[in-house]
Amino acid sequence: MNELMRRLLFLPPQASGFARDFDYLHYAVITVSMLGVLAVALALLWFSFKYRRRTQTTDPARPRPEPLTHAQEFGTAFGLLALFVGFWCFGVRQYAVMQRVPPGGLLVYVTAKQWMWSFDYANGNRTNETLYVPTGRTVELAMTSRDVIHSFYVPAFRIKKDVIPGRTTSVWFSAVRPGVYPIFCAEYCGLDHSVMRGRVVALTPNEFAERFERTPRAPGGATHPLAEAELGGNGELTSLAARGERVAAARGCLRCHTLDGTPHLGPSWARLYGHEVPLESGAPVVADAAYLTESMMEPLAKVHRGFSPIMPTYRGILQPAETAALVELIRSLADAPIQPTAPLVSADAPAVTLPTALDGGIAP
Amino acid sequence: MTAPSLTLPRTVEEPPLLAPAAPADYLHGGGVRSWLLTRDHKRIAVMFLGATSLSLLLGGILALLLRVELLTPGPTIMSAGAYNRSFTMHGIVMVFMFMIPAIPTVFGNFLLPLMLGARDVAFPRLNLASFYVYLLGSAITLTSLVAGGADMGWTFYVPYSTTSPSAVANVAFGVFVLGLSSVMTGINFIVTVHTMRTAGLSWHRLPLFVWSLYGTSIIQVLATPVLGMSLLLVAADRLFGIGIFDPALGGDPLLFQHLFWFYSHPAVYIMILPAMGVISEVVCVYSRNPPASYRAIAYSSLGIALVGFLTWGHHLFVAGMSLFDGAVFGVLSMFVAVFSAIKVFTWTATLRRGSVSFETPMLYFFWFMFLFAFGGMTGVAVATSSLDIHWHDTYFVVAHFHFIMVGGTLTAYLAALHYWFPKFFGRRYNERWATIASVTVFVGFVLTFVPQFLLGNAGMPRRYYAYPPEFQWLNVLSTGGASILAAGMLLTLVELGYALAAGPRTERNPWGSRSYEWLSASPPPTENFENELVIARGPYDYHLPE
Amino acid sequence: MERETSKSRERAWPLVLAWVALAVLTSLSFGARYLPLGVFATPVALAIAVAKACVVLTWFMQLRREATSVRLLVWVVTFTVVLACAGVMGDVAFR
Amino acid sequence: MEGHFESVERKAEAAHLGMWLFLASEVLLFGALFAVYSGCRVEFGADFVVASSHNSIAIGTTNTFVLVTSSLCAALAVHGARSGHLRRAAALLGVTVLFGLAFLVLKGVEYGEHFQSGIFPGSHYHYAELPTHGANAFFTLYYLMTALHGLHVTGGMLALGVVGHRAWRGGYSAERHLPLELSVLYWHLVDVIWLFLWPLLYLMH
Repeated sequence: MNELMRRLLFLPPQASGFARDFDYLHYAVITVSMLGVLAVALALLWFSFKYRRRTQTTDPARPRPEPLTHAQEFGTAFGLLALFVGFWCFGVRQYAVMQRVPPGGLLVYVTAKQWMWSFDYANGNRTNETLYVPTGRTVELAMTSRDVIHSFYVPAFRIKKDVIPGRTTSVWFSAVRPGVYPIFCAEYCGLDHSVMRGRVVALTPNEFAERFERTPRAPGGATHPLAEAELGGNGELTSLAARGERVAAARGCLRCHTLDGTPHLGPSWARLYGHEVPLESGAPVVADAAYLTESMMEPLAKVHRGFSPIMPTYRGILQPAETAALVELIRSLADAPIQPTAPLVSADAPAVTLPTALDGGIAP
Repeated sequence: MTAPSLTLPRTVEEPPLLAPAAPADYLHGGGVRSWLLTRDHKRIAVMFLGATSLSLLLGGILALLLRVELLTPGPTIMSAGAYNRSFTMHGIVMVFMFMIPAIPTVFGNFLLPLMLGARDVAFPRLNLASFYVYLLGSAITLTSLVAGGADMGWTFYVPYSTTSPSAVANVAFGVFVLGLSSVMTGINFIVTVHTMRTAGLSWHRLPLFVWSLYGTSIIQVLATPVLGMSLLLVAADRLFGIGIFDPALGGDPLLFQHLFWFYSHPAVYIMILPAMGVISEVVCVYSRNPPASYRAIAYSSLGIALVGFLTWGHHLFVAGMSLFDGAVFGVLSMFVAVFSAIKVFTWTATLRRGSVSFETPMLYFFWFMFLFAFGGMTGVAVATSSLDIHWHDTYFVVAHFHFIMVGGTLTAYLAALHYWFPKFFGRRYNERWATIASVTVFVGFVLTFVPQFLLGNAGMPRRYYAYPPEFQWLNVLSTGGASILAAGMLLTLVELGYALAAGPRTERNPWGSRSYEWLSASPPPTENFENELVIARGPYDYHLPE
Repeated sequence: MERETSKSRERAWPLVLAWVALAVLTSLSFGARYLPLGVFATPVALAIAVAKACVVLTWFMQLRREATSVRLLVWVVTFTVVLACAGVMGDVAFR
Repeated sequence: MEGHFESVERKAEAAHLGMWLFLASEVLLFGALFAVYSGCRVEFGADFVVASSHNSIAIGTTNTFVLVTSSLCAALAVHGARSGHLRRAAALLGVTVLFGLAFLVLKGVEYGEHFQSGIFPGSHYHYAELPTHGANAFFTLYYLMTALHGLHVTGGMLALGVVGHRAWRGGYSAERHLPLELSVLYWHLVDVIWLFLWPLLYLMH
């Protein structure tokens, strides 16, 4: 039945964990909709046959048909509303499943630019256009764009999410079986929008570990030369977290943040990722890729409680690849040992003044 | 609002029938100058008919070019750049120069005063100004063609639209000016409905077309300025770099999407509400029946106008909007669907115990019902948040809004054109040819867009110049359908053109309608009615002898 | 002609009183600027602005005289603007 | 004179409703900017507060008093016109226009001060004391909103000038002065919008 409906509706294969559930809702909604249309069409046909005009001359005055009663009107309205809201209930539950990324998956950083996808892995690999993932494991994509809005779309996984410059958006999936699945850019992004395509290659966990995780170089795509140049590296491939350390040093992050849990002007990066951060204003947030990116771009938006709002913005200064490297560095420190006696904020933290423009100020 | 008085005698004081040699109707008399400077709502309507038809022609030719390009997976007849510019222009022309203005400015202008028993709209000079502002806006928009075209899509999404190396600013200014024309018409109509109703014409005796125009006008007045401002911001960003939406300057590109859809979702109802009004009139006339529920149709027009403002966020489900907003906008979108569904049921029930005949406008009513119900139900489907993830920005959405906007608005527009043709020009069209054209349009339409639903399911994103080869055969089907649709439209043009030039003269009220616009001569004299009209019955009282 | 005659009998002092009210509210708002209101500063300032707008609408623009439809319009416009702002804020705040 | 309207009252009613609808669409035009402002305010919170304190609260408050008083003059002008004192109405409108001019001059002074310290909108912004994107966004919005409002002030002054001139020349009577009433309605709207711009752009802390 599932297979029949899927083929009838021309849907791609169900290659992700939630694709089948999504499709069941799809079948239900479409079937109910088409039955509704059919009912309207049949009623129209029946009425126009039964009440067709029989004489061409003006027909004599007929009794005025009774208008619909309030009960009929409101009954129809509420019945329909119940049906539609029923769709919504199922839809929004699935929507929430897709929006909330389960923790502990494989994190891959996606950078979109006109008109190419590139993927950065924690071990320092970078591929263009082809995303390698293991089957049966949650894969989280932390995505950002270098230029305009793109949209990451894998029809076989039933996932789609806009990729926005200056922000990190997340999407997740787990591939159910090995295979090659096309990636499309779904948000119009200029001249070569329609050829901004890629593919997801799902490998069995063993094959993935063997072919991909051990070798530092990607099996298919070449390492992007620009990535190294941007990071000021010497060309040798290192893990993304190591690149993050270099970025942190070069961009002056380490002047305020530490990597070992020692408190300083800013929160330490040790044991930060995935933990709850108490905020100066309002409820705590979990430090994920989106929050960390936001904190680099808009540091004053959600200030860690106990720290002065002194961090300048890095928007327009940090490249997307550098942001990814920093996030990966912080993520690699998620379980780092922390000095148990260290107070959250040292009482004698030196008074600081608002720093003036960073090197070169904000982008002109 | 006063309730209809039931105690009044149910008779109508009608003007005497005009003799064939009666004083000239509105079409005759005066030279070109008297047309160009006219304040007569009927002449303005006819000028709008000409202008919006040209827009439809331009948009249609572009659509056909796009479909031809998509015959093969790779380049067919144009480059990727030309394709992007063509679909942008197709969208801009169709949405802002045809769909939004067409029915209100042509049929609304012509019929609103007639349906109210008035001599003209409340502000005739403003009405003429609205026409010239429309021309000016269209001209500015079309200058982008001379400047090499604009390629940002009709949605103007930043930051692409602020960085695109094409004539985006021309289009932004043009659409801003077109919006001004829209606001002017909206204000005029609302004031007209409030102040120009003739004696005895209470709110509950208004023809349903008036209610739908009233709802449309509310949206035009309240939503259009928001779009105008957001487009000015895009233009300003391109010219001076204000950076409000530019991420590199700390701006937020999603803010633009909010503003854009705050107008553009209600704008969907600007397009469809007048169409619903036309359909309400047509179904009653050709089934010789009052609407199954006047209330339901009238108040759901207002409901759509107001709730339509609460649903814009469903265009942002995959745009990185918060889960909270996603849930809220999802459920609100379901509410607005209920109003439309109620209308569908009421129209269907209107045929019951009627006397149904099958002239061309009624055929269009059937096409409308089928296409609108289909398009509307797929609308409910795409409003279901999790399903929208797969469908968003694919051909499924393209097919969905074409079903609503073309299947709904265009068929209603054609129904109106045929139904009120005798009223406009005093001539009859040829029923046989019109029927052939109508069936051709329907078949072509279904064949064009049903394959597009399937393409969307299969995952083909919209605005794709090149596509994977496995999508080809559905695209070929769609292009085939588009050529049949084009043939049907061409046939309509020829058939109505012939009727305009040489159709047989008609009597005052060829369809036996009870609506008030038929109480004046066809075509009406400049003053609309010989004597002041006093209304003593409803517009759908088919149970009374005429 | 009722409209015209009732107008000519009207007195000017309510207008002056309205101006006094506006001046007082403006001073109040100015003073509130220097109070430690914390997160309530903006809501208080906006509430005073709404009060002032009501004064202008009621006495200067004479909304009372206008038809019911105009009063309804004022509500619809207020609602629409608040809605636009709230929808945008809701998204930015919760994402 | 009444055109196709059945009576003077009907014509006045139609004109008033039309004017109010026009004002409604004007409010929504500003409403778009208010929506952008609220979005940015949530996004940049603290930056906005810091940036707003760089606006001259003295000039802002003075301008509020100027506009409120001008509104009183305009309302008194309508009152005068209704009771047949057309000359007095014209003079009051003249005073209103002068207040409007004062408003614009003060605004110009403020713009000048901002320009001197490098506060320009958008990408031209280079104010060293507040290098944040939030401050940049705040001042861009400040310019957009006040410039649009300034355009409306100018338009209102022109309209009041024209009807004031006509009232002085005896073009109106106690019964017929619709353009005067409508122009004054427009002027009041310009005032109302400023009542909201003032706290949003000057009073945060």
